[in-house]
Amino acid sequence: MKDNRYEVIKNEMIAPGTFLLTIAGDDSEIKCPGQFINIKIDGLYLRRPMSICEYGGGRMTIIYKVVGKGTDALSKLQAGDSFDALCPLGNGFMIDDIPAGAMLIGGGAGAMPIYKLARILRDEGKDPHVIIGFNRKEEIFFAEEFKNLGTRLTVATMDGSEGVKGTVVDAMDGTADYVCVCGPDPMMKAVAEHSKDGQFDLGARMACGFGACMGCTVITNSGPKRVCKDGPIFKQADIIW
Amino acid sequence: MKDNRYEVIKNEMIAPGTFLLTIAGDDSEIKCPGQFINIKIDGLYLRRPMSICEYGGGRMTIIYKVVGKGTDALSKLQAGDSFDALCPLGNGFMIDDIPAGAMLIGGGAGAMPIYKLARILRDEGKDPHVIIGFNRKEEIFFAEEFKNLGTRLTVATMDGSEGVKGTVVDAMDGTADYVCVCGPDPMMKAVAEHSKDGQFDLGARMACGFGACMGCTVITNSGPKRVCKDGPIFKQADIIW
Amino acid sequence: MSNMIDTSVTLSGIKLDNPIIPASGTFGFGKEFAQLYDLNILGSISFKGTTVEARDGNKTPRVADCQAGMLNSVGLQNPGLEAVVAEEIPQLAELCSKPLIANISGFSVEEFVTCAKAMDSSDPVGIIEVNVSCPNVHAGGANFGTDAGQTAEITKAVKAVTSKPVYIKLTPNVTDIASIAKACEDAGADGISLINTLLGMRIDIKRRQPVLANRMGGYSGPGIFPVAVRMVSQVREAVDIPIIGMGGISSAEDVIEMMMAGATAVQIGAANLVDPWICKTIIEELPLLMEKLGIEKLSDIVGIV
Amino acid sequence: MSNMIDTSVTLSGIKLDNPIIPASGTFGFGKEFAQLYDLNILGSISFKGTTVEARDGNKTPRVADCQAGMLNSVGLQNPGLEAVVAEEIPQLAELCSKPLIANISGFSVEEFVTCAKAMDSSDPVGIIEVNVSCPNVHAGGANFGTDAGQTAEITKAVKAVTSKPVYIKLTPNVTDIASIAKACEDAGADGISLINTLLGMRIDIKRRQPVLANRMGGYSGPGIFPVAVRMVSQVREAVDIPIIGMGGISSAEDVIEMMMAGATAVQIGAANLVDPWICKTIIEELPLLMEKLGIEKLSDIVGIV
Ligand SMILES: Cc1cc2nc3c(=O)[nH]c(=O)nc-3n(C[C@H](O)[C@H](O)[C@H](O)COP(=O)(O)OP(=O)(O)OC[C@H]3O[C@@H](n4cnc5c(N)ncnc54)[C@H](O)[C@@H]3O)c2cc1C
Ligand SMILES: Cc1cc2nc3c(=O)[nH]c(=O)nc-3n(C[C@H](O)[C@H](O)[C@H](O)COP(=O)(O)OP(=O)(O)OC[C@H]3O[C@@H](n4cnc5c(N)ncnc54)[C@H](O)[C@@H]3O)c2cc1C
Ligand SMILES: Cc1cc2nc3c(=O)[nH]c(=O)nc-3n(C[C@H](O)[C@H](O)[C@H](O)COP(=O)(O)O)c2cc1C
Ligand SMILES: Cc1cc2nc3c(=O)[nH]c(=O)nc-3n(C[C@H](O)[C@H](O)[C@H](O)COP(=O)(O)O)c2cc1C
Ligand code: FES
Ligand code: FES
Repeated sequence: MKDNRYEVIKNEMIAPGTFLLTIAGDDSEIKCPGQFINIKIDGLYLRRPMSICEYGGGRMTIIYKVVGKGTDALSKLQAGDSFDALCPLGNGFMIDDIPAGAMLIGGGAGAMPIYKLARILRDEGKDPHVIIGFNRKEEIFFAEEFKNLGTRLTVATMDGSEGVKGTVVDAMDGTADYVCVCGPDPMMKAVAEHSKDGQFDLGARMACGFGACMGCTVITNSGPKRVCKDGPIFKQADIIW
Repeated sequence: MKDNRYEVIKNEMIAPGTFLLTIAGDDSEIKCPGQFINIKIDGLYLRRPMSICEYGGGRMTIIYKVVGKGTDALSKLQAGDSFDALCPLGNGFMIDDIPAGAMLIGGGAGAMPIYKLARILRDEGKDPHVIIGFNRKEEIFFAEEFKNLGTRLTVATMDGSEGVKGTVVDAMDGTADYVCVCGPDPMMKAVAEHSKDGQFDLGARMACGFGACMGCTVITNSGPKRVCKDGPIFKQADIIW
Repeated sequence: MSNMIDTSVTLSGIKLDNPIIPASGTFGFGKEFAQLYDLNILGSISFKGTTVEARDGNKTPRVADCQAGMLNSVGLQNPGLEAVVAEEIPQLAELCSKPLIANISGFSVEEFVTCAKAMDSSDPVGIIEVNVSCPNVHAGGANFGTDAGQTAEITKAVKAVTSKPVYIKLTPNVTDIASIAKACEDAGADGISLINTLLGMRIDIKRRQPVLANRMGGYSGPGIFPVAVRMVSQVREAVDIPIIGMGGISSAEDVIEMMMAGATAVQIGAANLVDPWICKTIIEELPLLMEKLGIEKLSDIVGIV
Repeated sequence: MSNMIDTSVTLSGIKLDNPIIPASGTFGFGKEFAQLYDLNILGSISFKGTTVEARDGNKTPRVADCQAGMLNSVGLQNPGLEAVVAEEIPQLAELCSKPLIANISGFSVEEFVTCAKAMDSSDPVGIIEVNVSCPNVHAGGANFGTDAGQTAEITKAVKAVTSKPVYIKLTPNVTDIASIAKACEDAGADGISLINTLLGMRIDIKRRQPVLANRMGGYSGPGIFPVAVRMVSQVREAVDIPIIGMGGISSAEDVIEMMMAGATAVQIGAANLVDPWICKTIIEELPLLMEKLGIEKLSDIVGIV
């Protein structure tokens, strides 16, 4: 973990209320998708955690939804502006544990770490099956990029305006052997009911983001864990839903 | 009083720790020297009051000394930056009351409203005598401008490195009939002991600056007064030293 | 903006167009603000705390900045009851025709009673707000408001001399705000105003002396908001009479939050001093925010959390 | 920087190189910070509040932002006395060889005593810091620390089982902090730590529920600094034992101010969470600031205002 300064390269709305932020700065310590950064925003006391979607070559992308003061302030950043962030935080996906043919499942804005993960697994020849779910067609983003990955891709929309009608679970079509999942809590829980094993990106309200405050504790089968430091990626067997 | 936005044109150090700030923005309501503005500085709660030195044509100058967080933040402003300020506040010098030949006395950074006042009185043909006092030669600023006014000018320095050695009172050379004074409290008190009548620019710690909070009260011979709203210029006869 | 948005609230039978009330001590007697906007847009006005005798207040400096707010030790400077009733209230009534809130203070129970009597017969006064955050000179100078018994005693004494609604304004510098509020209710109070300022102190490290001549002073502004919300919520659970909530409110969002915590109306204090148009801005933004949050009738959200 | 600058301070005979101590609950058991800087630069460390039994803490969300600070309702999550003494303290002692401050909590006097005994026999522990801001389960759940008698009782009980200096950590949510501090001194306390968090609350106005699952929580950060300075100053006047001051400290200037108010040493809490290098930065800046302010020996300024 370092406290780095990041310069905004691009900050564009990619779906209603959802932004893609491209920043330049130190990404040298990032190890794998699922890690996150904790952003200092002027005028707010606590930092705001955001998953790292893409990284490499001194550039990172973040995809965020505007839900309150902090994300609203983020949405006003312009190219050339800069901010401090602690980077990287948390443990990402345990890539070596992921078997070939695993399902990578993402829901809504939270889907993004899946993209980078899919690329890595593809490059390792592990041929993952990607499932992404959205409410409706207009909310889908990064669809082109996902398609261009060349891996098996299923899109689900709640209203059926694109791909399978329904949730990602409907798109799973039965019980999966191994899943890697990012998305809202209820979605992850539903996926877990249809998978034998896997890794899940748990959400939590955080203060420090680096393990000092016990603000983000989740009770697991191996006792209380800090989502920020011991996660945010947890093994299915450890999670108590 | 309006809440205006001002753009920084220039912000330069003119003596050690003393800055001259030139800003562009609404100066239409300013009536006379001695009035002030109350500046909103990012990250600080209360505004910071500053006397208006020069004004006219949509430009104003402020001269300030760095003494704490607010003035330190001001000193970092660069051309093109902008800030909000309430403008104008307070009653300036009562110009009609000032007789010909009055002494205009300024001490240190506080001297500046005197400059504009001298120009106005000169233009009205009231031939004022300007006395400005500093600790030492290096601290004198605006000396050229004062000289160019073409009015009678006496400079005093404590160490005698320029002009009369001593305080402005030493430069007064006896008792004055009428004075207009800006400067530190002890200096003003000393001047008052050597003048029959006059107007004084009283200092005070302020919160609102426009008469709402009773934060800046001074007890005068006509009862408690708000320095910000009833002053900051008070008549000598009213002041209890 | 939909026509159906209703920002009105009712305090002890007095209907306010909206819940926004400038807080005592931060709005003088309205004169300065009347030059900036029409005071009749306000729900009401709580004017400067009035005492029987005229007071010059404490030594200066008596205001100071602190990052998330300010300190003050103004010390109840006011022209005294007679002048307030004879001059200030009539002048304020010219500027604002709403029922006003008379904020009164005293250094003995008798002084509170004297003030309340005078306010009772002043027509423009709709509500009497009793500021109990004063030292009781007859009891060694301890603060009335930190003692439930003394607060109840003042409440009873004031209620006995007026038929107007009496709101007791509580100090937050206590262990158990709920029990003090309950004591007021039991003693007949019509409502509770809270919070007054938190006792605070700052030091000028260069001069090595307190920033306030009075050493300590009242801390107000955004930094006290979480404490104010908590106390309003605690008092809401303890009493059935209406609450006027305040402490650090600076936006329409803050107003909604304070009302959800349990306030029927709110007061805006220190924020007036840094942004003299803040009450007007909030009044304009409230209906828009209500629409966004799906609130049709503002009074519906009082204490829903 | 002049060689003559002396930042050392002494707490009950224990000399610290400087007065900077991370506050309990914001520094865990040091592991995370040891990866960022050498913990031996610190004056000492007050580690996570320890209870007899292991605790999972409160429901989440249990942290929240509020403009000038944060709320927490972590609820004393810790692995329990046995694990702390057997594992955490030895590990921390590897990372930091200074005498440590053991922050202990309990829900009955007996629990405090059990913790104190164990800490008494743990070599790395230099000072026992007794956090009395806990509900007393034997007395209807009211907070120990809001009652001078109960606080004194805990003080006496703990003093009876340890020869190490005992510092009582007070809650600020009281009417009269000075009298509670005095009760501790009279009961034999070696020092006072203050302040713990102010009780606060925030509401999520979109979801219409409190931001914390626990409804209310402890408010810390810059917004509580003026209250902390005031209480340290009040306690300084009331007692002769040393004070560890805390509450919102975020800079070397804040440290000086807290010490001028009466603190012999200080703790840094929430600031560690937003800037994990803050203690190191302050320790580096202190001597420079001392030079600027003409302070040669830091301990000279304790309580000078
Ligand atoms: C490890 C981690 C990674 C994250 N990655 C992303 C990401 O890639 N993209 C993204 O859009 N968001 C992400 N989030 C969530 C993001 O941090 C929050 O949305 C953000 O902090 C909200 O800040 P705000 O000031 O805008 O909202 P606030 O004003 O603080 O709150 C607005 C609303 O959002 C809710 N909220 C606040 N924080 C959280 C949270 N942590 N989780 C759930 N709800 C919350 C509040 O209850 C409230 O209703 C991540 C969170 C974590 C812990
Ligand atoms: C009507 C008026 C006009 C003013 N005009 C000017 C001007 O033209 N140029 C100028 O340099 N200053 C002027 N001042 C003073 C100026 O407002 C203060 O220096 C400034 O507010 C300090 O802010 P700060 O945050 O830098 O200092 P702080 O961090 O607030 O304080 C730093 C130090 O300055 C002292 N201080 C703070 N405010 C004042 C004050 N109002 N008066 C005296 N001492 C204070 C404090 O006690 C402390 O020791 C004026 C003040 C008033 C009331
Ligand atoms: C300068 C100033 C003067 C005040 N004077 C009074 C007063 O006379 N009577 C009173 O009951 N409260 C007084 N207060 C307290 C406020 O009315 C209010 O309760 C408190 O400031 C909290 O609200 P705020 O954070 O919005 O300012 C005063 C506050 C300030 C800042
Ligand atoms: C997340 C968090 C956890 C805390 N846990 C404890 C604790 O276990 N024991 C304790 O005595 N104080 C605890 N505190 C209080 C701090 O030690 C400190 O007294 C308080 O936060 C004020 O200081 P600050 O404003 O610098 O944070 C905690 C504070 C925070 C923010
Ligand atoms: S957020 Fe502080 S421990 Fe996880
Ligand atoms: S500063 Fe508020 S009345 Fe003068």
